[in-house]
Amino acid sequence: MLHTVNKSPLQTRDLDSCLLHLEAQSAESRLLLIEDGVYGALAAAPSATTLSDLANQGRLYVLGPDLSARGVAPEALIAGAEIVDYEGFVQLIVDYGPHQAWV
Amino acid sequence: MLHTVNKSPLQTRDLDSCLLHLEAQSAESRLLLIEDGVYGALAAAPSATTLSDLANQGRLYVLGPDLSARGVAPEALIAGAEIVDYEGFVQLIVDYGPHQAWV
Amino acid sequence: MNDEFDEDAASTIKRFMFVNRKAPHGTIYALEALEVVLISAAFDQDVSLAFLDDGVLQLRKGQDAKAIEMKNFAPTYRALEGYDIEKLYVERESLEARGMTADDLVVPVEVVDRARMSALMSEQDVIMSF
Amino acid sequence: MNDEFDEDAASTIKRFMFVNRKAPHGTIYALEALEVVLISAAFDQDVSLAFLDDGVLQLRKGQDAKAIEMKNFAPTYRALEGYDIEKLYVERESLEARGMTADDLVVPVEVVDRARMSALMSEQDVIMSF
Amino acid sequence: MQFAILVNESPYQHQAADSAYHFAKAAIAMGHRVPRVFFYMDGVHNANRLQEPQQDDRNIVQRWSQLAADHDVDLVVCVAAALRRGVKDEILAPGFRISGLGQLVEIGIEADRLVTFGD
Amino acid sequence: MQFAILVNESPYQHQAADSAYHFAKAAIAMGHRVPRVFFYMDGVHNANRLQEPQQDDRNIVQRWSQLAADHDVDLVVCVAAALRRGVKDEILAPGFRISGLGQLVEIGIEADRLVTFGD
Repeated sequence: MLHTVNKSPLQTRDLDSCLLHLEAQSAESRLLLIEDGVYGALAAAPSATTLSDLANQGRLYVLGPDLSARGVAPEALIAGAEIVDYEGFVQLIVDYGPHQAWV
Repeated sequence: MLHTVNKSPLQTRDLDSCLLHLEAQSAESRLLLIEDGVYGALAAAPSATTLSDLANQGRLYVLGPDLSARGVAPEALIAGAEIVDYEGFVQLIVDYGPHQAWV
Repeated sequence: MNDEFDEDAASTIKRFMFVNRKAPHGTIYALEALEVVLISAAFDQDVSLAFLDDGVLQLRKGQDAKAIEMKNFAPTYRALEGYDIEKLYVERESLEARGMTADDLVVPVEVVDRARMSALMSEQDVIMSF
Repeated sequence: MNDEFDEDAASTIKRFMFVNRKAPHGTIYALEALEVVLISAAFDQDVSLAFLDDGVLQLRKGQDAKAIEMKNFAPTYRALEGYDIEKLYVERESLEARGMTADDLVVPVEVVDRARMSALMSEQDVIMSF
Repeated sequence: MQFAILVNESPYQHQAADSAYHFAKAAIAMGHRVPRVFFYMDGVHNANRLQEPQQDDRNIVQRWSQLAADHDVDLVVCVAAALRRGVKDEILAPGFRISGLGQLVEIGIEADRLVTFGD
Repeated sequence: MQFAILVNESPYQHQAADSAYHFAKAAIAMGHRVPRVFFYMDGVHNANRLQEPQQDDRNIVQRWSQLAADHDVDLVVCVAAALRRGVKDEILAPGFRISGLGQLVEIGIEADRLVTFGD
């Protein structure tokens, strides 16, 4: 399945909860950070440690247009996070759906 | 001043931030929990330890109608939290305003 | 799953999960989620409800939303059984973080741990998150 | 402060603080807060802006909201000086938690620690929180 | 005392409009005045007279209109926020008027307290 | 593939409506189909044709109408959510129609994927 988180992890606990559930799932589940959720992938964010494991497994994606809008350069992200555009978002749902939005 | 927090501390970090700032203020500042913020006053909630100090100083208030709506009995709250109704809310703003909403 | 949008599709049985993660009353999510659940009963799908994080608070006993002039919809969860919606999963860790147990809830539910909740989610065809 | 709603009231000078705690673009709060700030300039009050928590992200350099077809309003913070709005306070702890420093911001600001931010808040007559 | 109230969220979706209303009513019941409620951001949707809530639910827009009629409360909807969201004179409920953001700053200056309700 | 899309928040206030639109456009550009977008909760405000955003901003309602016209997307507004919030036929933009919640469940069954955008 494809999980999306759209809130900043410094403002809400949605990313925390999503990660706890994702860990218990098979390697076929993926996480895409969108909207204010993209701040979670900042190497400097408190969420970096937990997310790094996921990124190293190739299971973490970040929506590029939302990064650009927020002035977050790819170099500021944790290593291994893959940046995708909206077509990449669609493809993730094709490949890994159903979609679970951690709204 | 009178601070209000209207989000559950188990969902967002607004109460955390409010408390860090309130600690640095004079004893004349007060905190009122409203809407989903009232869950923060549950004795069982992770916020209980920090809030207890404030409650012991007589600086913590909880909006009663919002507690009733959510099925939270007064006995479930941390000791020292004072329950007020909407008129109590108004009086707090009269006595301690300006109002800072941690929305 | 069908790649074509054909008339047979309506006869497919899918596993539908309604995921509830928000507290009631502060926002309308809980109430309007319940309205979709009730409608879904008419479609003969395999429907389940998941309550986790602040969503478990939706089922808390003793809610009196009339205190803030709102609709008291908590009793409606008890009506779900009459619509043959019987799979209500509540996450144990979420209850515990709020000092609650199954006894504090308005309906009988199946309390599951987080790992089981995660597994249930990944077995669905359609997830509606509220 | 006046207990009566009289005509003299408009000539009072008050300390107005606009408190910004949300990230830009995910919600409209940052943009519409800035619109009030600009209007407030016409009223000759003692206006200041506070940026804390995710609010510091509003001032981050390099934002290109056109990437999501939204308005690029970050440059407008630079226009505030022309409206004689010069008190921009940014909380140090909030910057640090996001790996940022004053160099990462689109405008010159006064970086203050949390204790100072708390004190500034308590010195205001009117706080608008966005 | 004079209380100005700011509402930044839409009715029904968030409790903000309810809390603001109950606060205003309580203040008036205590002998205070609420000279103005300012509706900003999604708060402008509070002014839409086409609202038809279910029979057993509260009618948020009618409550505001009644409050304005009974206690001379000035219900101001921000013009910029309202245009963006499609709230115009043709769908405005009684007691509401559309005006500029200056009305918010002005009441912030004139009232003794400004109380904010948002999300 | 067939993508059904659910939008639960109002335009402008939250990014949800923007994200949903960009997702739908990308899916169609890739050769997929978006048979229906369902607007629920405050998402119903997306259908209000009275919206007049500023010149330099995107027009969210027009974007939806255009998408419907160009790619045969069924834009359905939930009747119960819309009544409560004052979104009625008289202010409905082209391409939108008001119908029941059953239309959401139905498309959830018929489409290959349901994608949700909310707050």
